[in-house]
Amino acid sequence: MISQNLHMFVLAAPLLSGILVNLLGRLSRRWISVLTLGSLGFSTVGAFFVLLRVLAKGSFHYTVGNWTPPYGIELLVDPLSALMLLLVSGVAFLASLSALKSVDQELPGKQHVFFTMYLILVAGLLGLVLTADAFNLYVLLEITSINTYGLIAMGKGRAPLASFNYIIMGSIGACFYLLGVGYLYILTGTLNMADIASRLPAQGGTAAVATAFAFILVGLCVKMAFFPLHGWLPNAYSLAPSGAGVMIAPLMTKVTVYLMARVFFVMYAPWQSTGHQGVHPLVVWAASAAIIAASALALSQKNLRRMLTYIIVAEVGYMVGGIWLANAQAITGALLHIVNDSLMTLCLFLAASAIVYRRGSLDFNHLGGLYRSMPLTMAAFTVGAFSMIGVPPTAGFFSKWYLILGGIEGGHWEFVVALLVSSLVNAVLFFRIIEFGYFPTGEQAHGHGHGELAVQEAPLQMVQPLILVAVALIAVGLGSGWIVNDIIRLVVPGNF
Amino acid sequence: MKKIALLATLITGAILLYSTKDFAPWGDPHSPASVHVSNVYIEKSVEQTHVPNIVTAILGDYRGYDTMFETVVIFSAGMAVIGVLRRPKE
Amino acid sequence: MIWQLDLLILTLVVVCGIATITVKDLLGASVIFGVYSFLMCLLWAEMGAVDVAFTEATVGAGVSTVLFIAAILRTTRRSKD
Amino acid sequence: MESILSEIVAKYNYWIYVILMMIGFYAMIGKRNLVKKLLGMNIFQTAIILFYVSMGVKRGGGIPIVDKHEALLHGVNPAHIDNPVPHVLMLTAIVVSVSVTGVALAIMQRIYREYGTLEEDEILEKIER
Amino acid sequence: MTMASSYSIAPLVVVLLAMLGTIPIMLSDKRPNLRESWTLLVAVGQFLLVAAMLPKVLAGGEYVFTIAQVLPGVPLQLRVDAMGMFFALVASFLWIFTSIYSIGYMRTLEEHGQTRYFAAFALAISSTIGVAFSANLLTLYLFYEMLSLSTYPLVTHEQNAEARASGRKYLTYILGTSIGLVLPAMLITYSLAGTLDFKTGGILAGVGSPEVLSLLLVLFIFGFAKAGIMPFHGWLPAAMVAPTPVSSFLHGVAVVKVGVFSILRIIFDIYGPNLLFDLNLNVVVTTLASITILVASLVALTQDNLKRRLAYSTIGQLSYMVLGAGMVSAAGMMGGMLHIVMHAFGKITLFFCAGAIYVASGKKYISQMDGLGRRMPVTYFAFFLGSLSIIGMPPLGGFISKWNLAMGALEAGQITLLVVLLVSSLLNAAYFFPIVYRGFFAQPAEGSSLDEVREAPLLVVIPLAVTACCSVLLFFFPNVFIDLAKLALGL
Amino acid sequence: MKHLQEKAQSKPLGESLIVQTAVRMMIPFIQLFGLYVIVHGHYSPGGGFQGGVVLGASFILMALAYDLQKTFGYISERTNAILGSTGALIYTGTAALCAVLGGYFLDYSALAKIIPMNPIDWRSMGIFLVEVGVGLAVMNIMVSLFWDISSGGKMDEGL
Repeated sequence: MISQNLHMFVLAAPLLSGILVNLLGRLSRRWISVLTLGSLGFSTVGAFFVLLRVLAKGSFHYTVGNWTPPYGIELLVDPLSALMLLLVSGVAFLASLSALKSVDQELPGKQHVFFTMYLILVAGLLGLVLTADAFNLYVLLEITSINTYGLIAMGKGRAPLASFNYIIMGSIGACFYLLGVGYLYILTGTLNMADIASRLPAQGGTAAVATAFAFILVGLCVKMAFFPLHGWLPNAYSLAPSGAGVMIAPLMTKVTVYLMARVFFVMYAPWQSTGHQGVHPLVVWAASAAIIAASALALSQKNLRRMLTYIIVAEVGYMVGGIWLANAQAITGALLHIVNDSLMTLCLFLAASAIVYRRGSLDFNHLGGLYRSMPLTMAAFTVGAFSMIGVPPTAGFFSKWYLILGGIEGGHWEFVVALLVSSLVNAVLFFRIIEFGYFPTGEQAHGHGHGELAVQEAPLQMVQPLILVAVALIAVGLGSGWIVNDIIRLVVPGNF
Repeated sequence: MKKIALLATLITGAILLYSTKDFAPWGDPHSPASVHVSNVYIEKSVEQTHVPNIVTAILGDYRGYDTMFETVVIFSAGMAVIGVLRRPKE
Repeated sequence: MIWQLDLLILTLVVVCGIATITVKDLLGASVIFGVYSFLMCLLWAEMGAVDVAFTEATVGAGVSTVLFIAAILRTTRRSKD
Repeated sequence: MESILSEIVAKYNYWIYVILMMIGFYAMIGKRNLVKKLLGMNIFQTAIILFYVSMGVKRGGGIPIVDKHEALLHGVNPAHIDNPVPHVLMLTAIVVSVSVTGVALAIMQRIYREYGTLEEDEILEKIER
Repeated sequence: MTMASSYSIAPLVVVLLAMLGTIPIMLSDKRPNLRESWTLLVAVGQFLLVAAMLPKVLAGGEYVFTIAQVLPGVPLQLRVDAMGMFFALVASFLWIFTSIYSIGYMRTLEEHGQTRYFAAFALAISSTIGVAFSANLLTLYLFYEMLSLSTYPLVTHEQNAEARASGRKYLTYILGTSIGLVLPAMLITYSLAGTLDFKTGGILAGVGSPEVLSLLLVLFIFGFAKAGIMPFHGWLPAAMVAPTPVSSFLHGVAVVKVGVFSILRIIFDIYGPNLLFDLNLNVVVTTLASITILVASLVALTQDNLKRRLAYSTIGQLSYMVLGAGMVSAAGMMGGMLHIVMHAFGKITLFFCAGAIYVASGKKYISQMDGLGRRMPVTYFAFFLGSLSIIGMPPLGGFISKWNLAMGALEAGQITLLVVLLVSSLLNAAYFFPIVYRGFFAQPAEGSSLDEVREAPLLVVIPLAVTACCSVLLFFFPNVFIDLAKLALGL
Repeated sequence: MKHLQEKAQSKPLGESLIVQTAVRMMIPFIQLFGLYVIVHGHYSPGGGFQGGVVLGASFILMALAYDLQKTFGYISERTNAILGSTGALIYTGTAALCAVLGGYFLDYSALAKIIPMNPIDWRSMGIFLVEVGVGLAVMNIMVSLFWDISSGGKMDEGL
């Protein structure tokens, strides 16, 4: 029974300990780190075993409360969701190591509130990964959003304003999604995704179904900051406290993309394949435009974290385009990219957080001589940057490979070009940073050497996860053949 | 800006309204929404949970998972407001 | 279900909705929003959704409005649009 | 013309919901005042709730509370009870909406503390300065 | 032909040796002697390991090692075949002398950041060997990129504004072309052929239309910008801001040859000479190469900065190798391959000499070097030998490769190419001899005194003397390389 | 408009004897009603949310009629936080407990292993249990929301 419920414990651990952090965390600072690391560590290990079990015994359906599926809320544990489970909990675990340190510095006296929200956010993300119920998805989406609003607004200066804009945009997205679900419900009478999918083809190609999907997908696009709807993201992510940024930035958009893939595979594609004209080429074009535009915007930034947020927007374009190309290669690429991009973003944001911890700022002109003063951080940053650019054997190369192959296969050359252009732009962006870090700035460079710039690495607790992620990036890159063959290929639906 | 907003609003509204033409007539007891899952709740919930208020039965049990997260949403909101607004005591 | 009543409330709801977003005084707008919520709650009660109506009465017309008013009193009631 | 009219009459609830939704949506994206945006958000959400509640209505249906003993003995005819599922969903949605409103109002106060105004354009002006 | 290929971890060890060598080098930051011992140890060890694999390869065998199966049909795989061995032997052998030279050079000039320098150097050589031992295009691409990135700190070693600008230019060219041209070309190749393995005779025969294949070839040739085919040569003169050992080894041997080597791999093992010939693509290759040879030689004439002149000379010489491959005649291809070795030894000598002159006198410009040869006879004599080899005079190694190239041109019946070879050899002579002449016979300019100039330190002079001697020896004993080239070309 | 606002801020809201007396008399009834709504949620409209909000509203009303300090006398900031967390913990804990006891997540009938009872009755009981949790959480969070928003986080007088 334990093994059958294991994924629920993976979810419940951060949820319960999140609430406990609020109770006990105010008593002592020690409880916070014990509970946070303990629960997330447990979740990571648990998720790993869930993945092993799914790979060994196949995917399974789980109904909360022991009701038969359309009546109770169904959860789906398949290789992909198990992988995402591991990804979310693992990333959250690593991020929390760094967050524990930076929150002490940035938000003294509010640690317990911060980590309550942090853990509940993780639980919400884990729930999103598992759910197979359209309305449950909405509730969980709101959980993650509301905690994100709170976490971001805890930042300084303009952060509340950014968070407010995020609330407005996020609410629009959520409302659209809810409307779409309502339309589907009125047409089919059920909220279970698989059940909806089985009853939709009977509806035929009515305008109502199309509208429902349009609203669901637009809603998700707002939440994932797909290009023309991305306005809220750069400010929100760059102004958040660094402890929140390290977790939100890698996970939020990626999980939403995963949800879009779920909606696409489970509900949209079966309906669409019953003979209605698809909008696929349109979305792929939009994704290509998104990639190019976001890359161009990233070029004009003067702050490391802001630059990274625009790259996130571009990466969302990668994944959306990959999914909507709707051939096996591209979908493989998109799903692999979800994993890779989370890790890359985590790596870069952890590095940014470590730099902020020591330097206090991420403006480009404050980055001088970083390779000298924070060698380990910058080494890991470099690995993350290479992965973003797509240099083998880091992970980023391989997902890009599949995406481009998918683009070639689907005949969408604009997507191929967009990906290549964005790789080039990323190369420019990151080498600019590397150059800033490598060359000392004015006052640091006296004469020839700059030996006086002492090594001043961030605390071990921030560097450790960074090194781990950097290693993971290379390991995932080398193991991408395995991930694709044994996990992702299993979940790409057969009709692609 | 306002014109664009108005335009977007009108388009959204028009799409939503146009698609209502495919819905079953309002109040139809035989619409898909009324015959697929919900009727089973109505017929079976008392038997299965001994709760006469069907809404409570669904809320607390059939879709209790939703409700759990709903509680957590409220809880998070409280935390968020404390985190955003409250000033820590000296 | 009395459709005349239904129609009346629906009309009022729309009027209140428009008033809420057009009134320049934020406090006034919040109060009108409270009325709007209350009318909504009537409407739903009349549609048979008693639980929803009850919740809306306590949450929408009650706590939400109070929170709005509290926030406006802490900030400003001035609005340009 | 007549068909459109009958369509309107048959679905006037949907009409009203769409109108309310448009009001709310417009306020969210068109208005510059933060409180107005939030009021718009609430109107949007109530519009959706109205939509959901409308879909649960059955002609000749009653409220979804039954007599326990009666139900256990004779069963219930679903046609006589309104669809309870949308009600359940909307309870959740209402709670979500008030939570978001609460958080937004708190954040709004922080913004006011920072900039001394709730008008978006004035805030942007202050940021640029 | 039959090849005994054996699964062995040896190639990985060779590649990893230098890569892991960076760790002790970094750790002994504060103890220069220890650090440099590590460097030398790794260099010698690497050469011995490579040499140990030589007999089996000469006997027609191969070593194979798969690191990971990363893409369907495309593993990360190392394979030591004749062609890879050919290149690895040169590179690892010359690294030993470069290390010695570096130690002398860096110590004499008291450069900063020496630890970083040696670490990056080790990484670069590791990537070079990786390129040589790659079993497929993806693996080659991986090490190619690694090489680009690990040489960045070397190019920008000075860390001043000029270095920054050059570094930027370097990366723009190298990364821009590899991401913008090679990557899509590789993807198209994969989607056409379903594999990226290097196979004698090519993998592209029978797939794709001639137009696509032509486009692909152009993408590849320009994409491997390290080979300096014009117009993607601009990075090489810019990269000359690097310390001289870097220029000599990386921009005389490793980096540029990696570019050429990659192009040769493409021509021999992806396209295959036959396909190239059938599609008339060899004309494309030879034309591009000829233009580069002539233009680069002409530009070299105008350069006053010694290192820049050598850089342009390198650009021209690199295209000889591509030209040879493009001739698709046995002797031509053989000449192209051999020129890799001959040019490597010749050019590294010249660069070493330029560095020695700078160390001893601080002079960078040819016009300031009048009469310097009499103060530094060993250096100048080595320079003379090196330039003779590059020009292609007997009894130096360069003659063998040029002779083969000329034979190849005749064999292919392309008299134009023969003319190009002859003209460019004359130009080579024209830009090298004045340097030697002025060094020995011209009088120093008024007001400048050369009295205090002495021969550079021993650690600098010995390597250049050795490489110069090697150039001579290669004329008499080129057999190992000829055998390897024959094996690689399947002759 | 400006001086209206100043006036509103200078004088605490509704500080009048009539209001205060009326509120003082109403509050017990409101709270009783709130409890009734929670407990009677099985049989009539209402449940944890509605009851919780009503209970919270009683404190809000008190804070409006008097000031925040008065409410702290009934429910301190600390108690509020603890109760709120406890409420959420009751729900999630029950859910997890069901799974720990060998049932599915949120399968209340698994609780029969602790107190043997008819599984169907346990479902009814479980619903009650979580409603109480919801009620507690909602009440305290509503109060806390009002405290923070009406005092700008300072927890002083309030409006």
